[in-house]
Amino acid sequence: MAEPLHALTALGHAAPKSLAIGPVAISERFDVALASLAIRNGRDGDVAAAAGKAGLPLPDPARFQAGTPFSAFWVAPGMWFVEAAFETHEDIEAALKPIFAGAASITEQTDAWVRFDLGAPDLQPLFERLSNVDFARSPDGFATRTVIEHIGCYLIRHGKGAVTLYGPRSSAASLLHALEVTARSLL
Amino acid sequence: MRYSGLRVVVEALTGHRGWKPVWRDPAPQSHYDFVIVGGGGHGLATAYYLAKEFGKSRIAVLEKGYLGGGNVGRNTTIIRSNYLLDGNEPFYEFSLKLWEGLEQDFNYNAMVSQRGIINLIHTDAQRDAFTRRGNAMIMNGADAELLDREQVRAMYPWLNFDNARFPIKGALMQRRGGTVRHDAVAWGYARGADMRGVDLIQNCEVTGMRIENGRIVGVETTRGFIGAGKVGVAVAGSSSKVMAHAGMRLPIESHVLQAFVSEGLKPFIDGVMTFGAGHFYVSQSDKGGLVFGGDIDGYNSYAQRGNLPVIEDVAEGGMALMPAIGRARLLRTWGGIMDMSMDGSPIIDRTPVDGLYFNGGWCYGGFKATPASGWCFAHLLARDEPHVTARAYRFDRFLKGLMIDEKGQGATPNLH
Amino acid sequence: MTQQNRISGGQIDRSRTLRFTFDGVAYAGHPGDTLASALLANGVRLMGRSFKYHRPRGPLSAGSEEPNALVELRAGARQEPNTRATVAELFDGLEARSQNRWPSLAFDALAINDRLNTFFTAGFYYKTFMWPASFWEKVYEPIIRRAAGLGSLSRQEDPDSYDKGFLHCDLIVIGAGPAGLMAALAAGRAGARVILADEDFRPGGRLNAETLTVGGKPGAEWAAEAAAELSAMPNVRIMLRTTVIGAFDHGIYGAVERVSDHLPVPPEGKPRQTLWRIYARRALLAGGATERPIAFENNDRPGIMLAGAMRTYANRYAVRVGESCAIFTNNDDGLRTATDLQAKGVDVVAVIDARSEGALLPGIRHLKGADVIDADGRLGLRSITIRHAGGRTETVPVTALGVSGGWNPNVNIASHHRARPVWNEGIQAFVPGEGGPPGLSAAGAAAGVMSTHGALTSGQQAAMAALGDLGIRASAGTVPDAEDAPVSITPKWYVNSGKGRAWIDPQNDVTVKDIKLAHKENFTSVEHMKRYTTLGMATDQGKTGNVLGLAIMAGLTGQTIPETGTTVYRPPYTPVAMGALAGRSRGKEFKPFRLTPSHKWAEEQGAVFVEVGMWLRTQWLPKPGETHWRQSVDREVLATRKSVGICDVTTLGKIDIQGTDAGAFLDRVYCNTFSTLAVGRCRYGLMLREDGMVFDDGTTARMGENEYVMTTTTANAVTVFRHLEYCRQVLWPEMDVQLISTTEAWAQFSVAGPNARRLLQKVVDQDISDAAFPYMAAGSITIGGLRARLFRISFSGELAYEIAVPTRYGDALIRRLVEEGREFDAVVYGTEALGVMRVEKGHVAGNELNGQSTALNMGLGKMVSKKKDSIGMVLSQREGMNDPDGYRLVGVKPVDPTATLTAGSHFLEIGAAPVIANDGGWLTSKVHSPHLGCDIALGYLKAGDQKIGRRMRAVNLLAGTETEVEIVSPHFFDPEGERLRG
Amino acid sequence: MIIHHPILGPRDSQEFVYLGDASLMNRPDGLTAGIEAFHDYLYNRDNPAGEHRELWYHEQGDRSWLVVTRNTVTHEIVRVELARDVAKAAGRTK
Repeated sequence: MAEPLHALTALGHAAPKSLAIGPVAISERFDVALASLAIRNGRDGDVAAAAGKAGLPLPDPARFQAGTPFSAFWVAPGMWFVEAAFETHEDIEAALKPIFAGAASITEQTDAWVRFDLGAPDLQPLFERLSNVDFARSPDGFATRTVIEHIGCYLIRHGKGAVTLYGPRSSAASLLHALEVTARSLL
Repeated sequence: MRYSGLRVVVEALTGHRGWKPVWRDPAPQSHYDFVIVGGGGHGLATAYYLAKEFGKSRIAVLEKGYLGGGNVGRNTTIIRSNYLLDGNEPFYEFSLKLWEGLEQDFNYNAMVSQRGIINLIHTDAQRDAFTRRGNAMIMNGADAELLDREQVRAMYPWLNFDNARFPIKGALMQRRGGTVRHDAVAWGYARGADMRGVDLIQNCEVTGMRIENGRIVGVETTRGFIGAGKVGVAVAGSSSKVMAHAGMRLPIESHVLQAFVSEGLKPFIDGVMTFGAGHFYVSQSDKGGLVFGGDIDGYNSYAQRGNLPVIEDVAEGGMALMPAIGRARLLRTWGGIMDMSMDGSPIIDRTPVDGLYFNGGWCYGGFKATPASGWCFAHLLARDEPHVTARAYRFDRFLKGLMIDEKGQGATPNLH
Repeated sequence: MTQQNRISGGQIDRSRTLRFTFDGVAYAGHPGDTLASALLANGVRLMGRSFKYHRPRGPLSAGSEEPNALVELRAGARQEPNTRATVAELFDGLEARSQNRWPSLAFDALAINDRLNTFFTAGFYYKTFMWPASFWEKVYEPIIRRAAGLGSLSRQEDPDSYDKGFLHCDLIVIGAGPAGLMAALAAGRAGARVILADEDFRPGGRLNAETLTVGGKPGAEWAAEAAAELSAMPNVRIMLRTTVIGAFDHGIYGAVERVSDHLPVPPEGKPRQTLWRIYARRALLAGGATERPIAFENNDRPGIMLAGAMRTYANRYAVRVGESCAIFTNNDDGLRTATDLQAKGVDVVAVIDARSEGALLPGIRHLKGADVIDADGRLGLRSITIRHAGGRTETVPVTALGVSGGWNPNVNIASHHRARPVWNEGIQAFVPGEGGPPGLSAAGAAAGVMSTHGALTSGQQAAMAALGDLGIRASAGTVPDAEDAPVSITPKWYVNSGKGRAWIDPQNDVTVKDIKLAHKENFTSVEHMKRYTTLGMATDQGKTGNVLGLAIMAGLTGQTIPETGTTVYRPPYTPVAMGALAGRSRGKEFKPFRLTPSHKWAEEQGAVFVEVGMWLRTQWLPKPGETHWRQSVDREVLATRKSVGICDVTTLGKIDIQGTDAGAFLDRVYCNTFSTLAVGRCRYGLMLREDGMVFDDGTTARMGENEYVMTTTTANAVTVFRHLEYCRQVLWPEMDVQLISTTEAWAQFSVAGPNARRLLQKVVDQDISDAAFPYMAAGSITIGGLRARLFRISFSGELAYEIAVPTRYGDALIRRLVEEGREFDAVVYGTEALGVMRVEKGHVAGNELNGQSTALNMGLGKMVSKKKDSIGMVLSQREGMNDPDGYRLVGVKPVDPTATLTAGSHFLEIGAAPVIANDGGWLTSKVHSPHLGCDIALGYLKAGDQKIGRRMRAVNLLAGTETEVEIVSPHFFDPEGERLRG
Repeated sequence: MIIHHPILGPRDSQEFVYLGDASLMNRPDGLTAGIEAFHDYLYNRDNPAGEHRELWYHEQGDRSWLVVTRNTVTHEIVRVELARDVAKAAGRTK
């Protein structure tokens, strides 16, 4: 059997990138596996039951819910993105499919996205320059799709100082550039 | 009264006492041979040519507001005949030829200025498409040239050649393209029509159509019933509203198109330019304002005003193409109602109602078409047969699968 | 130069001196000054020239309504045309130049136009310059264009950056004058989320310009304290230097914050300006009012300005406009200027009061029922001529004249939804009317409430009412004491005094005469008047002049002013820098980049990249010694056909389609059938629009019973996905189908050529022999245990596969393929070679999928199944789309193999003239085929299927070239497809 | 404009893609309806000046297709529904 292939981050490095601009810390996350989970028609009950058994949260619309080993956030009616540790769940699709046994459509999404975790005492000044989300009035655990400098992203607000962004992997560099430039303009 | 440089001098030296009204304000008569609904560019041109070229009389133009108050008074003033498809190019070339003799024809200086239009090329596929188009233009008797990057740079060295997200690779140029002082077009046609006895009736909105056994006999208006032998409707964005009086549904949606003008600036852009990697086109008026526009807002609207996203999108295109305009200021935005058709091309045709004729679906190409639209509509009204250059502009082309779709977008009006 | 016109008091910081130049002359001013106030302090009244007549001009106002004092600010790439000196904050080292004059501001050659003014009346150009026809472009227009315009652009890239942002609030208060401050206080104290925006750099509005007291203290002091209390509230955001430019739908307001315009250059990393999109649940317009002049002969002399502005310069900026001044007014507010100036020790020579009734000002020469009928002093006011009540005229030497014709509420933003303002007889002005932006109300002078106390009260009440709508209770605080004088005004629009010119729109040089001419020529509708005379079309959009113009027209037509009506108010409220509207989307950041998984590797190889939508794709990879792109592309093609080539095809759209109805769903969206496709197999699919035109194409693989993977073209990935969502949600809502894009989740490479299998076999863990993995097979495999996907599909006509791994492994996979491919001399090829091979094979792509073509045009008519319903099936049967002599896809070869072809050339029969009647179609795509050793092309040719073997001409009239060609089958290469099945 | 998404609340219309008249939902069955019916369905519009039911797609959101009832003269939005629900209620099935 051939040698395993080595992985590269969305920014094109062997290791994820972290940087701090004034109070804003931006760190690329490379260790999270992601899959979409969509309920098959009429299988809501089965999916809820299976999820409950597996300890997999299925949060309400526009919400993120943490759990172990699975966390999840809502992306569309009847559809969630499920997170798990990459180390243990690299093939997250294979891990989820047996749980739902045909009641849900499962698709690997891990590498469709670049993930940045942002930290600062208050991220409001940053996000009011990046996105039309009403960040100040959003509750913790708020998860939404939003546009940042023409780039469609998922924004999860863990707290006023902690945000997870998922952006299209191919635009990782452009997205980071937008975050950096804006963070610098606040110095 | 005939206008001329001499007349201006004589009037100047005699205290401008001799100037006469450019048009009368007649009260509507009870019956006309021809009633044109819509006192915009197309309606006024139709009346003018009906009287002048087709020798007709007893003509009225009914305008719900003021003459030239529609899209002819709120556009980006561009004229060109750089179309691709057989159904369009001969018509628009006919229009451009009419523009070229218009001012002498109606004795009014509309400032027809053929300073050239270039459509920028940013990809090889665009070059292929523009080559196809340029050849079609020449075969139709129009002029076209393909410019390379350096030829474009020689014309406009301050375009973004060195730091562009989408590089400029050349351009399709039509030297005979240019701009016209839009209001003057309406006024020139109105004055010319009035001089030939056409009644121009303002503040007269059509509120209904009287149709008896399949034939139109007149229109109900806010100024009473007006009988008519033939009724021609040329109301652009209001097409669906007016034709609904005749029980017709049209292959048309009304959308808002915004346009913009900057503060007056010393000469910056000589001709007309369109950006090929975003929604932005621009020219500079004789007063010095940069006149520019972009895409329609994209939703059905009769509001004659638009929203921020399109304003920003247009500015982004402008800055991407011309980074030197960052400190030029946007002075005014406005919006007009576009009669967006299902294939992006117009309709000049009879209707199922005898004596009722329709002219519309101009999308946002209506201004450049004004002379030919008026001529061809007058031809149809006067002779009951389409003008040779407008034969394809039929209602039934959608049923027959003969769409004239320049952009290849299909039945999605907001994408044309 | 000394600041000889600087007087006592004011809100300027005398402890610091700022140096600046105007037209190269050095002056000094203080923080708190505007360019205009500092120039006036230095005795400079002449600041600009008018547009048409090049008349010498000084400032008319002290605010953003300024039509005259426009300058070019800053130098080099930061040169900024048409900046209003009246709002340009002074900073140390400021450079400004006057504009629209040559050779100098004091002596301007084009002032000759003023001498010839009798010829240059409104619209004269519509009546002349017509003969000979060719002279317009050649002679007249170039002269006009050179003369036109005001300031000039540097023609260099704007070096400053601009930003955008988004804000949310319960209430936005537009204007921080007494009404706005009081409203913000009420709302802020009630805990509402408030934004208070003002275009000025100092809160307070008119309070900064008046000597009035509020709550017993100077108005400016009260304003400062109110602002301080507000800034201490976490729920209130005060935005100074911020102009609300427009009211858009559903409570969205645009605002431009001038972050750095008061500084020499923006601080590192900071934008020059920020465009804010403000989402406001309610809005309050407290934008105050703008004074209007009274028109009289030569009322545009430098030194003549609005009385309120003169008061502003004295009270706020500690500047007297001239040593001796006079006031011309038709209302009490004008009198306030006289008393304030006198209190400041300025010599007030006379107050000319158009009203005959009313009390006289003590200690001032107050002339009742008098008019100013003329003014003298070309470069600066020297004297005015007064016509006394009795008719006697008197010439009085003065260097400054303040004129007040009353105040117009700033109704612009309340009218941005095309609402028409309504006439208020009491204040002789328009106030906001019905039909304005929902959720927006007005208070203070903007609503026609002209007294300070009225403004404070109405501001508080309006805020409480707005919050009431939102269920937020605000308690009525005490309204501080302030003057509450009623408005006393007698309408006066212009002074009729014979032949001279009286200016209404000073920048565009529109005079009373022009209005009269427009009336004479029946341009009497207010819109016709505007367009014919250009009234209100200057950079100030007629903020001071429009009402005069339509009042005068009303007088001529005998209509009332409200009957005459106004023109439409449009955004922006004041002009906005294009840069601010564009924000960061400029240059390379115009649109985001999308990079392929092999981008890093390709960069290392010195690949040439090409923009494909937002993607950057490898176009070709030059090898050392290759000097022309054709060498690289030919090599890539030949090596692939000879052995094996690798290409990154990740950009093709990938859509995961699952659900028990997935197969049936595909049957509806593709014109051919997919439900019958076996698991582990893939098939080429053709997707139509409902109008029967070809929408998109690609291969779709069945990965499991209820699982398909669709591929789309790169260009249509997004629109196809949108279309599929439409079909599943809107058209067939009961279908069990789930969709998710996986375009970026998988790095996908094409491996093509006779040795493709041998190369891949070295890489993958499974047996992929033809028996185990035949043509059109698809499935999951592994690479060193890593999950991967393999599709045996070919775009090139070669034995070919597409192999996919999770994107993070894409870089490693291409390196692996290159490494393992050495023994086969494998090449990596780019989009050019890809294009060559697909044309050689006769596959349609972007240039053929032009949205104007049917399956029949492409020779794929048989793919449209009539046995099932699918999008576009029915309308594809319309007669016009089934013309037997319509366009058909053909191959094209030059008869002379050395001849070149050009895509976009048109087909003509031999000997046929190049006219549209003879047009046979066109060449859609052209490539050079190293395999065939000549240019080849695809084309759409009328009745092309009947013309195979025929000789025609491919004509490119743009280049004046033509090539004799042979019409051949589009399948130049291995038409039987033996190689790809091999 | 602001569209009040039935699930997500107020969202800037810039996040949406506009399609057109909601009557596009009433697609005829291709096996029974002919060219005439499809022609009227695809090409002809009421295009009213006033209330208009129209389809918007939340592309930069949850990918829901919505039926928005909006006044084309004032732009006032009076109702927003999930297109899928409307389609089901209208009896559209597989």
